[in-house]
Amino acid sequence: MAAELPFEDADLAERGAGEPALIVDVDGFEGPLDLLLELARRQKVDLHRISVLALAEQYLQFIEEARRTRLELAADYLVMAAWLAYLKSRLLLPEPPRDGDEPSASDLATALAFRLRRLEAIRAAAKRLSDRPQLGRDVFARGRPEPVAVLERPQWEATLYDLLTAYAHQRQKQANARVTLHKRFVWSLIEAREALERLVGEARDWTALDDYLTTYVARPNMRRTVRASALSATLEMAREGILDLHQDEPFGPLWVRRRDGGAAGMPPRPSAGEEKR
Amino acid sequence: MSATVESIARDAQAFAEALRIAEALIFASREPVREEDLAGRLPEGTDLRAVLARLETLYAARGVNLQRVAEGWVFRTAPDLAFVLAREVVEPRKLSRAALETLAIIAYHQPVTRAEIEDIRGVATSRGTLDALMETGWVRLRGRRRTPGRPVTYGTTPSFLSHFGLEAIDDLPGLDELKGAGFLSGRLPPGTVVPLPSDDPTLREDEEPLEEDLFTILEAERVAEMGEPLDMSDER
Amino acid sequence: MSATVESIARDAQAFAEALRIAEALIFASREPVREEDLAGRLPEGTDLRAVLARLETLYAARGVNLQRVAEGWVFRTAPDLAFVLAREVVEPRKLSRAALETLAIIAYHQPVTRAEIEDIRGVATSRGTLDALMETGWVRLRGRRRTPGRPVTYGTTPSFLSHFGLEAIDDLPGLDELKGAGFLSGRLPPGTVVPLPSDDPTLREDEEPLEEDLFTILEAERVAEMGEPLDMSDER
Repeated sequence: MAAELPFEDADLAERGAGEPALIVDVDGFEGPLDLLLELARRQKVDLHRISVLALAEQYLQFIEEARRTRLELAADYLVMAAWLAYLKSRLLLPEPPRDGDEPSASDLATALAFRLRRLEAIRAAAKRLSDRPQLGRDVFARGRPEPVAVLERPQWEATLYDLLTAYAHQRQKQANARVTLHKRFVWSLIEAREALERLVGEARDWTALDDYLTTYVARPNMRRTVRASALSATLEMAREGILDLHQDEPFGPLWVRRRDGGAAGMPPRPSAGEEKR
Repeated sequence: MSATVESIARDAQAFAEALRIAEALIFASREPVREEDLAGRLPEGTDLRAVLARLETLYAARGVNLQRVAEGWVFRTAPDLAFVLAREVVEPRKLSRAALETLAIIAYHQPVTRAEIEDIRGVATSRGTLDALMETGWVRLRGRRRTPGRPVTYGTTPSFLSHFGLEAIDDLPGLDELKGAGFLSGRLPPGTVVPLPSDDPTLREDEEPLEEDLFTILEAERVAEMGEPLDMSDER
Repeated sequence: MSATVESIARDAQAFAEALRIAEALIFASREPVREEDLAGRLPEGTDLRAVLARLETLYAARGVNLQRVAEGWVFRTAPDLAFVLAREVVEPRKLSRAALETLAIIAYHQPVTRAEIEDIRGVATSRGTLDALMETGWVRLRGRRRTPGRPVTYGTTPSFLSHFGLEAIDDLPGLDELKGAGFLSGRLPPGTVVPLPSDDPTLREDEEPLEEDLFTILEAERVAEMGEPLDMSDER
């Protein structure tokens, strides 16, 4: 890109790979504005003082020639040709009285010249940009960067909740691991039998076994062993013919009475609420 | 406040140490080092500006220069030594003239839409040109212009600045001339408002964010280029 | 052959240029640069040895040094600046359950010996667990228990309190509070006691000071761990 007017000949070669040429090239020009700019340059005058009329004529002439030798032109070029033909006719005719907002022919010519100058300016800027020292082309970065070493500083995470859970877990485990056997209070079968013999001796009628037991047993924690032993004792005593046993339903109250030829009959129906455990 | 001889000597030593640290930090890194990061590593109370200015001077005539680019400070080989070093590297892919021109328009006119690029160049921009630019990582989609059709706006990235050794977007060469001639004002007649290019990532008043992901946008742009959306049944 | 003033100046300039080139080449190279490669890039007739020696001197006191390694020459950041190039990353780490339990026991039962901790936990405490706890800075060695073997006693530090948001060690919940908050179930044997902890730094009656330095103590503890008499081999 060192040449002053690089696009005239070397342009096609510069098209980047992988960039499809969608534009129909007219002698390597990139669009009508590019062509116009080149034509303007050939006027060899400052772009501020180009003759737009002369430029329009040159453009139309160029297009005519191109159409004679080529099959087709990109539509852009034709649109521009039509517009320039219109502009040319407007510029040649005396300026009609201004009507409304429509721009005058000279406004249009100025606008075209402006666009050409702007394109040229941006091209110059592009060149200056690409002339700058570029990284990896003209200047180079550190080839062997030294990575920043990462030192890990652990930050311990633990919450009070974690701490207390851990402690409680430990203490609980410790407590569970140390099994203490309580001294068990057991009402022996013999005790039970003695007690029952004493109690039932007075009961000539059906009496619920539990009634005996609850009146006899004061301490609640003894109830289970008393009940178990008492049941065994009553069964034994029933076998020996000392007691009659009766139960209405599974888990129902157990009725007992002394068997000494007393009045036969069924025990009373338990009333509601009675014997609820 | 009278500084004793010792305290002067101490200051000088602290400054020399700060130089060494800054030098090591920037030297070791391939990427520009941000001033905040430097400040964080230098001893408390160091005059970072002075340290960097001194290093810049120290290295100005050397084979390796200290440079300020977009994101921070970086050591780069001196540009005049390109001829010795160039042999070493694979020739980077060259941008076509069209791509370079488009890049320049994006840089000087950003945020800019494709229609505006085409207006300046007077020719349709091929998808390939924009793709090639996006691939360089120097150009990004900024947002959408709040105009009918909500066209995508393009701008440059920090790596654009870094690649071309620019400190900020207003260091673009020839920016003043372009501005003075009214060439940055888009379609407006010269002499009205002269917008300056800005790669400030915050969107302008007339921009709105890109909501979709990049892929969707590029796809949409591609379809727009193709023209009418293809009939689905034709796709297979 | 007498060297004229100009030729001396010319030589000096050529040497300076060779310095710059060598500097840039070594800077930009991915690999250490071999002397043959340098020689090939430097102007004809350059005294490569002299260039490298000069560069080495130039950079000797800087933040970056020129170094000769096996394969060739490289720039490296000065070794004494390693600390600048290191970045500290705080890595959140969780305490193991064993460590947490041990910590809790130390907190509640301090001053406590290792044997006592093990008695409560019912398992041996690995050295690693105590090391990890010492590393947290939450646990310290208090003194020695005045019992046979003079075991070390452990306690907590002020940073333990601040980490767990406790104003004082007796803010640790007691038995009833632990039960109330559901940490402990009701099924505890009667007589379970959660001690009222105290981190008072003054040694207790049954404690005596640690005379030795920490290292010696930790070392001794380590040996103790290894090494109950080996004839207790049936433990394995």
